[in-house]
Amino acid sequence: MVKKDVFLYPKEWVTEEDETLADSVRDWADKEVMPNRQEFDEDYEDKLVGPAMKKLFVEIGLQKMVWPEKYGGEGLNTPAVSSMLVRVLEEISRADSGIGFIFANTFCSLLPIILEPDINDELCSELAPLFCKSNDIKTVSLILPDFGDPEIRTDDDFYGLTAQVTAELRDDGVILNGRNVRPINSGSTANMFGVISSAGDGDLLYVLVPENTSGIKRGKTFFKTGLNSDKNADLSFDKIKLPKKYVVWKGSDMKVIKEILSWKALCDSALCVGSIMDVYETAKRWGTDRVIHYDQTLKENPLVAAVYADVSKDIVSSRLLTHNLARILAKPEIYGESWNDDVFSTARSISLTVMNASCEAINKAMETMASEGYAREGNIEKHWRDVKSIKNMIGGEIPAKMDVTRYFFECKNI
Amino acid sequence: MVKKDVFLYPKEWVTEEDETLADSVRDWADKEVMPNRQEFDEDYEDKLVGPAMKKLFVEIGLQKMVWPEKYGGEGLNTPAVSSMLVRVLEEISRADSGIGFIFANTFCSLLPIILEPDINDELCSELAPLFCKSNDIKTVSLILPDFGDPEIRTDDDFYGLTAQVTAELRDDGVILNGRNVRPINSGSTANMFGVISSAGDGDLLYVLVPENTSGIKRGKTFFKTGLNSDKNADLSFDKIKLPKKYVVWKGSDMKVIKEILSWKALCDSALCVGSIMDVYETAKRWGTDRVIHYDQTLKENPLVAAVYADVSKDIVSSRLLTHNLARILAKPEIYGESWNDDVFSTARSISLTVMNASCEAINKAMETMASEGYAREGNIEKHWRDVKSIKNMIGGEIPAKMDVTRYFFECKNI
Amino acid sequence: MRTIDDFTVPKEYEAPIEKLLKKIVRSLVDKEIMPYRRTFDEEWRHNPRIESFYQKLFVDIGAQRFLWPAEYGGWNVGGSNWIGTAAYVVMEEIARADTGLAVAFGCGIGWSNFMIAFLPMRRNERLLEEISNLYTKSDKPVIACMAMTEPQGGSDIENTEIEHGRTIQTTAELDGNEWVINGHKLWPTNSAEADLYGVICTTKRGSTDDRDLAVIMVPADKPGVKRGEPYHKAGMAADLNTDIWFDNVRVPDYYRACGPGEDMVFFKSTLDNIGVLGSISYCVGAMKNVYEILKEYVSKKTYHGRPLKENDAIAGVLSDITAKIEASHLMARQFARMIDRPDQYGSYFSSEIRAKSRATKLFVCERCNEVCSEAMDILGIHGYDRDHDIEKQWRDVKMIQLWMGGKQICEMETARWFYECETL
Amino acid sequence: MRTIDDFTVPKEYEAPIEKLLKKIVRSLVDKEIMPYRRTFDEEWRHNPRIESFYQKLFVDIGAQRFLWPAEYGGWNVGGSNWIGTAAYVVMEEIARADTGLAVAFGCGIGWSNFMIAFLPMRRNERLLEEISNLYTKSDKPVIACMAMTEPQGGSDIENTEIEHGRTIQTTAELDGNEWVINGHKLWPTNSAEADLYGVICTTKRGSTDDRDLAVIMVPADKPGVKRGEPYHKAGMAADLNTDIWFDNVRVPDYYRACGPGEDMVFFKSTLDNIGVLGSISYCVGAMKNVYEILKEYVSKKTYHGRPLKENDAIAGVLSDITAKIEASHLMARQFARMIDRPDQYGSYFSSEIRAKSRATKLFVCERCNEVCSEAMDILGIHGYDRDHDIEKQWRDVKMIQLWMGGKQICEMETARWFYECETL
Repeated sequence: MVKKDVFLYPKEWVTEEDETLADSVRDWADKEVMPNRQEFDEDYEDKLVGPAMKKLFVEIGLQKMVWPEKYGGEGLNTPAVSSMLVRVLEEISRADSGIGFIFANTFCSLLPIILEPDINDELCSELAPLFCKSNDIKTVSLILPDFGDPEIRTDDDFYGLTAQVTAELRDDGVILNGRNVRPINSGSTANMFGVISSAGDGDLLYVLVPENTSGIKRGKTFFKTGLNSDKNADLSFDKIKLPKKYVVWKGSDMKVIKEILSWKALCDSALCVGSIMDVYETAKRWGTDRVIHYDQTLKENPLVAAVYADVSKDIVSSRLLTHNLARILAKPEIYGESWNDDVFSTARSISLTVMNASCEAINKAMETMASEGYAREGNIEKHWRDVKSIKNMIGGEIPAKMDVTRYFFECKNI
Repeated sequence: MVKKDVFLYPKEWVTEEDETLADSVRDWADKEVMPNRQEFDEDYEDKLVGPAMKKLFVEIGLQKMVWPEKYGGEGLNTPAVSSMLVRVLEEISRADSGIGFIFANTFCSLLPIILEPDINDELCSELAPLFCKSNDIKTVSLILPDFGDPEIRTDDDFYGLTAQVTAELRDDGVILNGRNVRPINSGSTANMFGVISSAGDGDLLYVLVPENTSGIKRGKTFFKTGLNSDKNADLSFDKIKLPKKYVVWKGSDMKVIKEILSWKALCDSALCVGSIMDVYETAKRWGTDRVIHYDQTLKENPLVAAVYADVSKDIVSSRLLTHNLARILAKPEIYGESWNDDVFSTARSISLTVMNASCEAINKAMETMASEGYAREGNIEKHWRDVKSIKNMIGGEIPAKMDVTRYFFECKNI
Repeated sequence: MRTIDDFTVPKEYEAPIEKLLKKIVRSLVDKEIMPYRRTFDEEWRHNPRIESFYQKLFVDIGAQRFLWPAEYGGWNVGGSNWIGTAAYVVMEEIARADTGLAVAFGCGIGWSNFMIAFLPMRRNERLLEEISNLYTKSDKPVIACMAMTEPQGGSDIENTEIEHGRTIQTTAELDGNEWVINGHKLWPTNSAEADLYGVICTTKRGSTDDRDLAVIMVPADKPGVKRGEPYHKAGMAADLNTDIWFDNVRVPDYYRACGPGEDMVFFKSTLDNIGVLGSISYCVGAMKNVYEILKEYVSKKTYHGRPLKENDAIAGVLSDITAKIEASHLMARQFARMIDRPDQYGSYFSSEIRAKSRATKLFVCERCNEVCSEAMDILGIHGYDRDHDIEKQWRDVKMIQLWMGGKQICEMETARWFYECETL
Repeated sequence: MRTIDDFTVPKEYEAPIEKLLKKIVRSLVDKEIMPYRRTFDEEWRHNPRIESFYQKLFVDIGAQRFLWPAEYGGWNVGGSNWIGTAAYVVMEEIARADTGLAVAFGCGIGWSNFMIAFLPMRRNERLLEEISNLYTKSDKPVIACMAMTEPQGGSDIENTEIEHGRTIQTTAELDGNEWVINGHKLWPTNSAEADLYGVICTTKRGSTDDRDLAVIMVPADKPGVKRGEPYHKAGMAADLNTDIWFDNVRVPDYYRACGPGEDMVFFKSTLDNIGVLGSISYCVGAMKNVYEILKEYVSKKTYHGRPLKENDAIAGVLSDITAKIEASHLMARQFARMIDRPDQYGSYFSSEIRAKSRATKLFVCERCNEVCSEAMDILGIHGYDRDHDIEKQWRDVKMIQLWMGGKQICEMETARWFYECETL
């Protein structure tokens, strides 16, 4: 097994507690996922994923940690949680990115109510028990703006993208509407939905929607490229009605969306890093055991070694960049708030760089393994599918690129 | 002018003194180079480069700074100098990478005698006055192993590369021999040469060679792609004889070579970052002033904006990675010594990543400027040539890649 | 409206029945495969729809009679000077729907018959007659499989120029008038369902003499042939790969394809000519399919209130994709032509054709991976669902790059010829 | 030993005199340019060697009589159905030595005569006769220049499908039987040394009516024509670019090339056909030169005690380079063929040919930049010195990608046709 610091990272920024937690997540992964992870992909009956997740979410207690202490959580609800988050997601993703993806998006969806200094006391006191006291897995499904569809809506709500849900604010509450709504994660299973919706007057809303709200319909879990531990499905919101307290945020300045996306960029990057570190382990084992030309160890072949260099470079950079982003988010007093344009653009930039480098690294590692790179049993192709899926869930490469340029080149219309 | 922190970097690691020095280098660049930098490239008679360099090296005093205090320097000769180095090289390279390249390689050549804790007192006391008391520019030319040439030597001295110079150690000194020797920098002008040579018995030597040693012949300054403030020429060493004290290091463990290359990786990366930050400024100005489609600002065109996103991403990552490498070198107690294989491979990895990203960023920025990207007056094509030249001086991309893989994949023969 | 037929076809290279072939195959796959291909991934152990497709294509349309010499009941297309182009076109059309099916088709009917019948060497009439009858007289699909890769050695077996069969572990010993075969092969296309194996083996382990390499035909129903369960892969579920073990399998001596020395030529040609022609046709077929799906998506979905394709940045990606398809298609068509016309381009056994075939595979596979990946990225959060089939093509085509020794052997073969390298 | 002639030539597309042309031009450049090209960069203000080369190529060998109709003293190659291929071959050979010279040649004799003489529209006999005499009767090189780009507007002028000349600031007003021209152009090839300018101007500023675009011939010695000093560039020093100002320049009314509407067709064809054919030929010529230089270097210099080319990792890069050259060359030859045979591929004024020409330029330029860059990286610390000429090609070829509206317009033209975009 690869030592956790073969690829250097700024250890000064990671606390001992962070490392201890990461170690226990690594133990969990080795015990609960690694032995049969090839089967996680087709675990349609949830015989493997659910029990493993439960150990991580409930027993190790990830889902409780990020809630404020006063509401029963463990108080890791400050920006400084970022480095812990990275180490933990690295370790989860090493074994199964899909599980990490569910946790990451759940965390990002809850951010606007749990993160210091802007704690939403009303919702925390209502919702914290659900996550902190339950013995079941609790997740939130994130619903972001998407490309428009002429048969539904094509409004320009978020820099050219269209909110998938519309909101009507009334005195006594809010009414949400949407069909063919595509969540980022957990459409089939989530206990709550974090929904960006459009009020139609230029304002956007971020609404937390409990699963039992009447009028929500979930589609069939669909087959997808990767992240298969996450069960996703399209949704429809048919005039669902919620009390006003669930409207976490309303505004035209995109603040909450940018905050969520900055943190999501961190989580996505960490997931990618975890994946490629495992790919590195597998490729190294293969390159060491495999013999070509009768007596040459595969990894000693210069052409293969050149490919390994590309893989290594991508991991070195991706890991460092991800930990830097964690630091940037951890220290708003030095680097600014997560929703500030410079931090938001930097976060989007880093996540794009890390995702692309990760896709490339896995792609190349596969190429040194011949058909084994393509077989499920080779344990590489799953990462290849998972990381590509994480990249897809950024919501289109071009919109993400525009988020980068908008700040650095001070553009107004892109 | 771009603010120095438009592209975020870990400010916590850069001291106020570092920033102050960087600010004065920026002033120098704005005053001494920027107004006529297009002419620096063809300044064959040294009417511009020399005077500007003198201000930087002597008046601002860069060449004195890195020497130990007790020998007349300013005592910035600890590993912690790395962040200052990065900020200073960024600022120099923004104006002219060639000048930064000379300083960087001079510093790297001197490292083995000046850097705490391994100060070479004998040579420091002899050489420090030359650099600290002189009113002239003082530089060292670095001579590293290269590909072999069947007409000269093809021995495998440094992981497949061949030392360009051979050394014969005698009781009374050392004799160096070499023809068609290609230095990394300053072959025409250096006051001293830092030479990796082969003793033929498996040992390599690092020898500092004063320019006035008899038997040294300099070839004609040759034309090259970029870095034209640096005047380079091939050399021959015809049985030159030196006292033993100039043999700074001898061994078979490559320690000093790796130390030099790790620091050179840092300097090269910082130079690239300085260049691309200036390219960013220029491209942004162009994209803001230029109008297409009658009334569209160029930068608001989505296709151009997508290219700008790639440029921005490359700068975001390159700068962060470079500052991380500075930190890794600054803190051997956390990350290990610069010649350790993990640090050496990480340094080579980061410099390759940064160089490639920088070449790519400039290449793409050029593509948004049509013919202006290609004209000298556009102030972009010089960076394009300079950065590509810096990459060439890494000594071949494949050998550099092998340096990365050797550690991460534990290879023995590549 | 522009369609996949608007990529440039070199008119001078068109095969006489090319348009007709295209039409027949396209209409078959549009009906039989397109509506169902999304389910193939879950049916990787057994897929009844594929069997029905084979029946239609191989038997009803008659593809398995296509190549054979007329004297053995075939249509003699294998002997025409447009066989390369015709085969290319058919495989590209199938690959548009499913590259796994295309390779199963290509390997299933392509190599064995074509090679034995038409290679300009000793014609093994007795074997030819037996095999041709198998194909031309059967009313069931006949599936062949070329078994080369072994558990160790990377691409050593495919690396004939350097290894000359030295690392082959599967042995053939002559015992009277029978070959006795022992060994373990894995991964070949159709391995889990073939009726007939062409087994690459050695008559002398460790030998670097080309004459010791043997290609021996082994019917799947011979005693001692054992095969494993299909592998579970990233994609390309329609091609069933598995392990095959040969445990003292006995076949008549004339089941050796051509004989000492010539078997090596046969084997090389399988890789350099047919193998590459197939690989690039699958890539181009998949890319063209990606183009048509993508075009529909970018014409419908909106960004800034207008169709995606009207956004300059997205159009930029679309055009890079297009240029890559155009280039790959032209390069592929040129290669098919070079197979068709040895009078113009030299024997297809030459080191030149080998090098160029590998350069072509190297280049086209790489572009194909890029095209599928870039297209997937355009789709955003819909890129990873089965509904758009682009993710399917992305998963499927990676395999093409990896097989036949993968990317590295393409690089070595190319460099060896163009730079006269001697030790790669 | 393999040479640059071993890249695949589609035999079916070879021009009748192709081999002869290649031989003549190659021997001329090997003698006149190759030994001296390293000095061109420092001679960017004035280069006497180029003048002598022009004299030999244009006059002594007769290249400037090559294209013209026989009735005007030319050799009528412009009217043959292999003009595209022949022109391609000549330009590729010159570009192998120096792309700057190749573009100076291509623009110098290529566009004006070919267009006016052979476009299937109103033939402007009076102008044709005058210009043809200029070329066929002169014993000095005659250099033409197409002046299109202006200080503002990016690639708007080249973006004819969207802008229809709307942004052109250079005006032509009819005053009696004379055109009066006013405006400022910059950057065109040969601008600092041309004898004859083809000026893209508008008869009505801001108009989007194609009929208001005019191509008017302006001899350089007319009063009111003023030009600047040559630009100092990253490379391509042999092509002298500068500013040209037209200050109430008067020419006879029949100096307008073809007339309203037809001038736009003429202009588009200059870009889509000749411009692209030239651009890709220069790229391929440069790449082939990189191949031959690189091959020598990697055969000589050593790594791990053996020639660089015997190191698998370096061979991997060599083969990527090779595959890119092979692909680019084939794509280029196909495009030349499409110019030669409108009977097979449709009129070269069609939107299809425009789109495909841009896709080809986009693709080939990109590969060319990569090839030069990768080759330079292999050379290590020798990559950046003038001695190996690869750094020269690297610097030079970037220009090809940037001109004629650059990369973006290629992307837009490609996407527009293949995806039916309407507003790009």
